[in-house]
Amino acid sequence: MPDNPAAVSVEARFALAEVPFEIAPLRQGLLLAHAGAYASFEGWVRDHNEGRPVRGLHYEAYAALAQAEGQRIVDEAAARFAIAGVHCVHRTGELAIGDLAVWVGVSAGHRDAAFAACRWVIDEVKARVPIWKHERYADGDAGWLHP
Amino acid sequence: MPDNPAAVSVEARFALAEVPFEIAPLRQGLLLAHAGAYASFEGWVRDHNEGRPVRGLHYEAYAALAQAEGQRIVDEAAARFAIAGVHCVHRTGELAIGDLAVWVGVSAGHRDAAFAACRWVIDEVKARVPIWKHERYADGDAGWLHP
Amino acid sequence: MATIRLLYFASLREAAGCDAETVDSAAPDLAALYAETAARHGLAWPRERLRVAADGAFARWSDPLRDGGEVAFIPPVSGG
Amino acid sequence: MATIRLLYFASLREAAGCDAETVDSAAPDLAALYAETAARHGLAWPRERLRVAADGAFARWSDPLRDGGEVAFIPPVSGG
Repeated sequence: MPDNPAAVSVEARFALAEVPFEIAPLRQGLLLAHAGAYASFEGWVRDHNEGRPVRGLHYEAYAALAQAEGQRIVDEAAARFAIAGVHCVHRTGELAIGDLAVWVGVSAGHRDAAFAACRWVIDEVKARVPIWKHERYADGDAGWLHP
Repeated sequence: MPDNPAAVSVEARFALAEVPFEIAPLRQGLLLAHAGAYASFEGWVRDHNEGRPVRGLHYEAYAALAQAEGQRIVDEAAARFAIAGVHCVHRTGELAIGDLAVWVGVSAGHRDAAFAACRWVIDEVKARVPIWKHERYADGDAGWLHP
Repeated sequence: MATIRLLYFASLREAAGCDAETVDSAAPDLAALYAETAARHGLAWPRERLRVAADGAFARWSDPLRDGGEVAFIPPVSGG
Repeated sequence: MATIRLLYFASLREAAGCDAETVDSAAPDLAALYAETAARHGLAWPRERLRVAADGAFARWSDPLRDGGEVAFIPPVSGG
């Protein structure tokens, strides 16, 4: 039994993006008249990782499974939390320092659910969605991250 | 002793806005090369509150004290959490359904601190900053909210 | 005797019928100043539910009045 | 005997030297298929650190092979 009886009407979307995407129209799509709270998370490409200077990276995805598993995550979020909408987009391909890698937006009646669902979605995406990060370091080294 | 030794260099800003404001340039100001995580919260005017249809509202502030207390909150956040930047803007004056009432943005090296600081700031702002909400209901009634 | 600028906000402003006024008071502290003010305007808020600010910063009810100072009684806030 | 399309990603793709290949296998389940594949390509990952997907959905290592199916061995992910 889901915690959120309105889950059937929750907008829940996950997408992969091969090129940079705009957050503004996605956020706009979550701006619903009955939702008073919106929480978002963005992951950006940093100039370092665990002390090593990073020049750039790319994300490789098993696209069909990543799409299916990502959609499963946002659908689960819609059932678990009292939210109005949830949307997550993850980049693939080549990214530069400062580029947006992943975005999660959640709208809800109240901030507790918005924060909790947003945090849950990014945690699950990082744990479950088959996407892999390949980093190139300033010293010329490069490699796959497999935590 | 603050948890965050880099707190002195954290961008921490609080502002009141008498008219609608754009989030995009404020978010951009938090997009720092060493920050990989960004969490934000937005409070919007809902079409109802505790079951009553709402037509609109206004926020009244004790502006001098609200500014000082809001700035104290973001400065405290900068000292408590390992963040790169924190910024909060709260509207005053007349707002319509769907208008943005408050925004908090936090950038950090990692998502734990970004989420925790963002949540802490909005909670503290709601508890401590001298701003009052006056709601007008669809039935013609109106009143101050003093929780 | 201290001359004080009193500020009122939200429902306190409506109850007082003005957003600010200048009063002379011999009250020994801000708590006594509120008691005087509440009696004069018929304010219904018990002091325990309010905070007090003096000269633009939160203050203690036991703080003395500062001649020429600005004082605000702060009802429960509802921003956010 | 089943004909299987194997997909490789990230460091497994680099270790296998290809992103996909078609193999015939008599392995009774996906665990045995991985053992065969790891031996053939010299893959260093112990199976316990991987997940497995079949036909675009996560699967169990004990699942049998489906003739004509698509299988991927999933190294630890690092999105986000």
